[in-house]
Amino acid sequence: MASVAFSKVTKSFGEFKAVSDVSFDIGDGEFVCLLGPSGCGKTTSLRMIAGLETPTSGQVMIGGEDVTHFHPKDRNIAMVFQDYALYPHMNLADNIAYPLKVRGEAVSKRHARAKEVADVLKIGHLLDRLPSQISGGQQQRTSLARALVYPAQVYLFDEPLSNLDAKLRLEARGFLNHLQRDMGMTAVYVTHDQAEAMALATRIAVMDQGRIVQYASPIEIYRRPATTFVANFVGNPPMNLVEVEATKDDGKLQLKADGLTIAALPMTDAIGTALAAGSKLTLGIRPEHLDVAGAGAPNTITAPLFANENMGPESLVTIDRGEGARVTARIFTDDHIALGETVTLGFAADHVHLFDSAGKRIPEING
Amino acid sequence: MASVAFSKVTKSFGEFKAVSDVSFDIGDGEFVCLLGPSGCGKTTSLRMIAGLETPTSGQVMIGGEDVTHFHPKDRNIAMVFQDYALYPHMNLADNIAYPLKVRGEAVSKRHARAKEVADVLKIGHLLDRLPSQISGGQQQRTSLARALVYPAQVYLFDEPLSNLDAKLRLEARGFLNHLQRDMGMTAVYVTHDQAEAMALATRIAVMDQGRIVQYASPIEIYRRPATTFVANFVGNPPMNLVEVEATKDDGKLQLKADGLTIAALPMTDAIGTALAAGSKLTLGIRPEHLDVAGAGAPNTITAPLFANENMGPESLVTIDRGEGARVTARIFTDDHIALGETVTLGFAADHVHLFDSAGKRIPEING
Amino acid sequence: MKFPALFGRIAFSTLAALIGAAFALPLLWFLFAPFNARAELGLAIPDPFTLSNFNTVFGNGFAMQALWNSLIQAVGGVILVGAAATLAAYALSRSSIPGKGAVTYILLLFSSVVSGSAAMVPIFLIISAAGLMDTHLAVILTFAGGLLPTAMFILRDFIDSIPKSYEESAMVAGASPVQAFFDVALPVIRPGIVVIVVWSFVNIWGSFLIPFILLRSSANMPAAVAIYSFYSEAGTPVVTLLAAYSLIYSLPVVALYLFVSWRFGFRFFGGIKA
Amino acid sequence: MTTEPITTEAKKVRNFSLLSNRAGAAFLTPAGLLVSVFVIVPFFWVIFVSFTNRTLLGRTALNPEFVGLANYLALFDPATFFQRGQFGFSLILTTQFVLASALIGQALLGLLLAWLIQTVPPWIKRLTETFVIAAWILPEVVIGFAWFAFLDRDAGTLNMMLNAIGLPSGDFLLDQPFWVIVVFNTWRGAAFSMMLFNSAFSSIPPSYFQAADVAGATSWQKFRDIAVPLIRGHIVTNLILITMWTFNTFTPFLLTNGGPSYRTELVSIYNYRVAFQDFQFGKGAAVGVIMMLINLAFALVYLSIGRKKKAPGT
Amino acid sequence: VDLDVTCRCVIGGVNSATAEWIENSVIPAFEAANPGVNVRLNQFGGEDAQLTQQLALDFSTGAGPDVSAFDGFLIPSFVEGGLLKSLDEVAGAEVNDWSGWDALSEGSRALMLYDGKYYGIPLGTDVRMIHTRKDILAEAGIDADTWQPTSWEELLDAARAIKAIKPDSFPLQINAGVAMGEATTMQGYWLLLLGTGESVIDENGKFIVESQGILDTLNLYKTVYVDEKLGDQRAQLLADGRNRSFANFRDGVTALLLEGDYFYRSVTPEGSEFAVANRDEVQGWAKVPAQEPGKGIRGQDFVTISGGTGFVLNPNTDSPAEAWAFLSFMNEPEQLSAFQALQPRITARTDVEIPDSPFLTETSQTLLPLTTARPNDPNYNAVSSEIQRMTEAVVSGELSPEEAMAQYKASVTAIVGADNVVSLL
Ligand SMILES: Nc1ncnc2c1ncn2[C@@H]1O[C@H](COP(=O)(O)OP(=O)(O)OP(=O)(O)O)[C@@H](O)[C@H]1O
Ligand SMILES: Nc1ncnc2c1ncn2[C@@H]1O[C@H](COP(=O)(O)OP(=O)(O)OP(=O)(O)O)[C@@H](O)[C@H]1O
Ligand SMILES: [Mg+2]
Ligand SMILES: [Mg+2]
Repeated sequence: MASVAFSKVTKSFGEFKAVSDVSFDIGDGEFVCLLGPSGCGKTTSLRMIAGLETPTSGQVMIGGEDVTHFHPKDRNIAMVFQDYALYPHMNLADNIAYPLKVRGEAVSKRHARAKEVADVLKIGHLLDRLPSQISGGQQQRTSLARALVYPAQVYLFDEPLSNLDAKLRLEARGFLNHLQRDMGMTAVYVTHDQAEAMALATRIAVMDQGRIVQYASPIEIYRRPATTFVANFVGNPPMNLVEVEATKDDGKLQLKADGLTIAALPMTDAIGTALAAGSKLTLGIRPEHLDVAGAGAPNTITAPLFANENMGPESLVTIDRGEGARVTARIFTDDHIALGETVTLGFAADHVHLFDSAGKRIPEING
Repeated sequence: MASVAFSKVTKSFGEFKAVSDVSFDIGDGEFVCLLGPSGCGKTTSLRMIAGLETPTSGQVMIGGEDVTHFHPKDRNIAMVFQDYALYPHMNLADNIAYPLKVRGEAVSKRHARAKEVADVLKIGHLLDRLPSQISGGQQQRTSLARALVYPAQVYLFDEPLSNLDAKLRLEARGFLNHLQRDMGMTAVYVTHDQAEAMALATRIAVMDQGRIVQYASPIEIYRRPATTFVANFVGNPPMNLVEVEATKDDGKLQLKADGLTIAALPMTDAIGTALAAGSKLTLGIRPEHLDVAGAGAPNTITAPLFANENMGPESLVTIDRGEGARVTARIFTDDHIALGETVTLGFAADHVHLFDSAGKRIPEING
Repeated sequence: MKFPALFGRIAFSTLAALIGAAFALPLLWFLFAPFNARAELGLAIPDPFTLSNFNTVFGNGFAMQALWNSLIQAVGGVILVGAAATLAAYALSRSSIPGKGAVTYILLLFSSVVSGSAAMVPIFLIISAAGLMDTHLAVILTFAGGLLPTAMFILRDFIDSIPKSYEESAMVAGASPVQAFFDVALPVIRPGIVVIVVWSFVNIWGSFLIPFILLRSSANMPAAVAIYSFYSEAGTPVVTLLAAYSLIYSLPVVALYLFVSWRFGFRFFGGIKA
Repeated sequence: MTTEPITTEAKKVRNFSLLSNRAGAAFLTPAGLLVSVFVIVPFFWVIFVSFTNRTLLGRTALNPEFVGLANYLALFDPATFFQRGQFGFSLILTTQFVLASALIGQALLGLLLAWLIQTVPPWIKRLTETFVIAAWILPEVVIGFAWFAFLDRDAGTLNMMLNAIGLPSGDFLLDQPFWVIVVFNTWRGAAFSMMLFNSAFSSIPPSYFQAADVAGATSWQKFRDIAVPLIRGHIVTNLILITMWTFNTFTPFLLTNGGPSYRTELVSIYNYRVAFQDFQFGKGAAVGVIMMLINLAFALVYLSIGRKKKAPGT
Repeated sequence: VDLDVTCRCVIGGVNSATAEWIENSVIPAFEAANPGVNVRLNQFGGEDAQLTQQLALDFSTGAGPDVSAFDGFLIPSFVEGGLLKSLDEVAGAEVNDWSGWDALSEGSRALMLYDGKYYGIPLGTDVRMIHTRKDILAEAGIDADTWQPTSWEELLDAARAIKAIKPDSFPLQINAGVAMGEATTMQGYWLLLLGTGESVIDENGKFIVESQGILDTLNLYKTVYVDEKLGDQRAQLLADGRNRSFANFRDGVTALLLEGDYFYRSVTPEGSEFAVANRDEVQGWAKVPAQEPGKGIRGQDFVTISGGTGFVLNPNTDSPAEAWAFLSFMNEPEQLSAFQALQPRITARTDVEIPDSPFLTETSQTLLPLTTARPNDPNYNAVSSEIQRMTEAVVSGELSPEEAMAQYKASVTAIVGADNVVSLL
């Protein structure tokens, strides 16, 4: 196992900068998720660690060594691909043992090792099948086995679960979580599924347009998203963001928006600085912190109902504030909620997030 | 809009029966999801409604008319394909307007209508792009627009969202939900994602190996799954199933399993019948009905911890009872739960499901 | 470690470039000879540079007419092969006609006999019986028949690799099978058809034997035959004219290839596999 | 299901397919007619004539006699079979020619080229491709002549180059005619294999190769372990086509006329000589039929190899 | 009435003269004289053998041009195949009344004669000789103007003398091999064979398949190409060998070349590809000697052989009268004179002058009396191919003359049957 670091790494494709001046450190034994929307540069970053792309500028370090220009085969890494990249013409044993084959191991030895790993991953009984003859979940574990069959310094995962159906994804996620705790491997894991990142990572790097916008632990990212972008990306459904007009009134902060009633908030220095830059702030409330409220409650948002989806143990109630601005509440109840045409959702003041006009988080008084 | 019905429909491919003797009714304006694991015959059923497969035996009715041997074009249906099947050589406008073209509409009229639908779906500004020049989510909406551009009797969807990423999927799902309430269309929707089915359907047909195992409303399926198969398929994470040894003791039902403590349950006739067939029952508890409990609580399951995933507003705690038998609790808390090596999960007796040795649900006393 | 990776890439590039150069070598002569007043088989920079050979060739009415004839026959043949092969390959791929799998293989084998000189006589007799001797149509039909098995073989594999959902969605939308074919399938198959078109054009354009057996009047002869007019009775080639005419004669196929690869991309899109 | 399926009585139940059998038949008609008239009829004519002594000129031109297997027996006459200018000789020659120029030459070179151009800079790829394809598409009369000039002993481009690097001139057409036509045919036909394999390679997901990169494989290992096994279907098709084409190719005739002294008389050239220089149609037809049987044998071998290797585990 | 005429000639091609003659002279004149008849010329661009194929196929299906150029030696095989009919059968008895027949020399009339019937009108004939490079002979100390070998040995001696001073040259060219086609038989093998007093066919019409003459001829080839390298072996073996032999002559590599008058007429004139510079000075000719004086056929000291071409009528022509009218018209003296103006050659008719060509006048006067015609045999064509193969086997050094002759014997026997061959050994 080894640490990984990016130092001012930029990768351009022609004019286009897929990754811009990114620096970060991944400690030995850490499990870091790269999280971000499609096209934000996650895969490109991962591939630079693997050596499948060469940075336009900057250095990539593994275990303290500058490997920027090393060939992938000389980096001693293991990688799991989104499409698994299992070789359809080899049976599972040969697939799993392939890295050992190219390392020149004898047939008997490498098959023994493949069996060992496969047993751990509960696919030991399938070794003579072809990839096309096993299920998606088993394929996923095979590709994992191929990565684990030899001792690598760093394990790289490029959306390894995104091709699995919901149930298998959950199962595989649990398995990876377990593995990480057991092996203490250094891993970099690319995903655009925030639930996966939350469940697996020791730290998450949220990326947007080739840059890292927040690099912190899952809880931190969930509780204190650094920007509206992060807030909107993490959480399922994501945080509701409401544009508000802020005024300082009587030493308190007054927020105004259509359908919104909210008690005045205490002023802080940070809010003052933010207000100086512009009076349009963004109010954020996570869906799970909203509930159906009576019309007269103190902190509420009211708008016509857009969708009301019951999904067993929970319901999603969405209201439409017009022009695509929707607010969703996630309510933990296993019964259908009867609602009228117009719905009022209530929240507690201490669950409120505030962002300045540039979308940056305004720190809480106690934050 | 029209109703749809299958009457004793069987479809064989050679020896293999992809769909076996299936009958069901879909009322006018209903939104029915076909839910089931891969290969269970969902797509085949849908294609028989569309006329893209001909049943080996049985009848398919649309709007009360026997259409079993009608050509697809004579059925007046609309269908969204899993791979979208957008024509790569036509721009979006032509793609969307194609059904109108084959209906002989004038160019100007059909383009006006395409624009109308595209605007509703927020792709109006892309109409002169080719499918290869737009994102996956936009492709999905284009294929939806093509289905919505003309008034069809029945709308068919074959896993239309499975190629989208989590965020887009959520968004598109909300959109479909809204559309359904607006248009009141008759729709048959194939998916293997239970969350999608739960969120969208008025009724769900759960399929397994070419047969329908339960056909009921989402809430009913969530609350009273007809078999262990359904119980295990619906819910995220799915219901925990624990094999128990049942004995009648003192007019009460005693259940025994490793690590399980449970108070004796009242006997019912149904339980008596089930016991007569075999003493191995299956106990089912949904993850959201489990919580971390003290070691001495009445109804508990105890086993070593397997995984502990915090995901922001909720945590999944999984314990491993050996041989792959895991039990997961879904706990709504936004903090990391500190746990020891061994964990005890508690539940309330009235959240317990019971299945007989053949996997069939044993009705509750009050059910 | 930095270097091996780079070296590998350089070695690959060099090797590829060398092979490319080796392929170009035999053709170099053609770039020089036509511009030489007096060409030898040797490679010589034209000195003095002259276009007189081209003047002579352009002044040769028979040779020019022959190019036009080649064009008529090649274009006619290509259209027929393209259309018939597309329809047939589509049927072989999409319909459930029994035994369709074996058909193309068998035809392919039959065509291996017929492409040899052994079958020239029956083909002559057939064309003669049909009263088509010495017509462009005779050449066009014969080529179409001979090229079709391979064209169908290539195109069927290509169509097999295209998702059926294109046509299915068209039919669900209300299109008849014929509409679905023309509106949707045909445009999607086009890259495959393009390959067939180039391939059959090249075949017809360069072929000597069939037009030779089936045509009589010099007014109908294609360039492949006409080029022999630059040989004497004893086979004495007028090298310079031959080279000039060869160059002119080659241009259409090269132009077609360049056009097609620029406009559509000339490659077997994942098609053709057993 | 326990109920009898007889309930679906004999009403005309047609299973839906994208193209109904009737439309399919209509689609097949134009090609079917052309192929019947210009391939199938001549095919049977050739078989029929191979049992007669039909000639173009002389007494048996208009009144050929049925001679049974005489033509075949004459071709396989053990006394002369292996003599130069006899059928057996050209058959062996052709087999060597197919092995060397189609299987080793075209297929291997095409494979190598296709592999190389996956990774080289686009302009090299474009240029190399263009030259290779030019060799394939130029009319055969033209390239026949080009090669003639290329190989000329006195002033040919090849000898000029050899001299330039201090090697003596070679009289290739006279001394090494067989290898000349092998190289020639390789040059002429490599483009097809290259394009086919190129498309085959690009149909392999790049992640397969990247996974191998990460696992530590060298370029050769990737080629051997991943690329080649994955395009086996394409290889079989390619071998069937190029074997057939090479077996039937007549183009080397333009270079050597089958000589000197039969050293390049391939079966197709032998066939031409028998049918069109000696005007013995019956015998020529017999040659044609045997050529087809050999093609058939090749095709079956390839197909069975292609199938067999796929078999394990299935 | 429409008439089609085919010749192996293309305007702008190498046989331009014939094509121009027919197109610009014969057709306009004929059409003027016969209103209502349209004549179209098909200019055939392929090889001789290919024209043969076409005509055979066409005649067998009742198609083909009404009037066609035709090589005399093919007449028997066409007639035997039922593909050709005599002129009077096609166009009626008045054919025999044509005034031109009397103007044809005996020898040239035979060119289109088979079984006593005329199948066409001969256009011209040719003779074969040794073409010499006087400048080279002079260099080797031979008086080129008077040099006339009287035996094979003298011919070889001259070649050896040249080889001695120019070791890289190939002084002597006697055609051999398959690539040369009919030129091997007519300009090479047969010309030599006649010098041994034999021919390809004996007086009973049987093919001679074993004889001392064959062996001697093959041995001469062996001497020239294998043992002493007096000739350019490559030129006999390579596909374009005949051109190489012409180029050798042009370049002075070859000084003695056995060819027909065609070589002088068409190959070496100024402006052609193989033009010999300063031709009037440096190019001469000599008679082909017999093996020994008096040993030649019919006891001759010198030998030569003639072939000839003419035009025939399609047996299935729709308008036989017009076709015949055209055929005879083109063979009237005015038209033949017009042809001579374009390209002088030896005509079949004695009443047509060869204008202004001392070479043709001289050679035809000297050699026509000595000449021999090819036999009228339907199998000649196939046997000729075997002759080419036999010579090739020898000049390539692959087979000894004896072995080559044995193979020849086997092949010819297979073609014509054991009854039609004879051995003189
Ligand atoms: N080889 C390439 N050439 C040009 N542009 C590229 C290349 N590879 C990636 N890009 C561009 O770089 C950007 C980042 O790509 P990258 O694959 O890293 O995104 P990602 O974050 O992995 O997205 P996804 O979630 O869709 O996989 C994208 O806009 C992509 O179009
Ligand atoms: N044309 C066919 N020929 C043979 N078998 C078929 C054919 N189409 C489907 N099947 C088989 O029928 C079964 C049901 O297929 P179907 O496509 O309906 O499954 P599905 O429920 O849609 O699965 P998925 O979720 O993977 O799409 C599968 O086992 C499949 O292999
Ligand atoms: Mg990616
Ligand atoms: Mg499906």
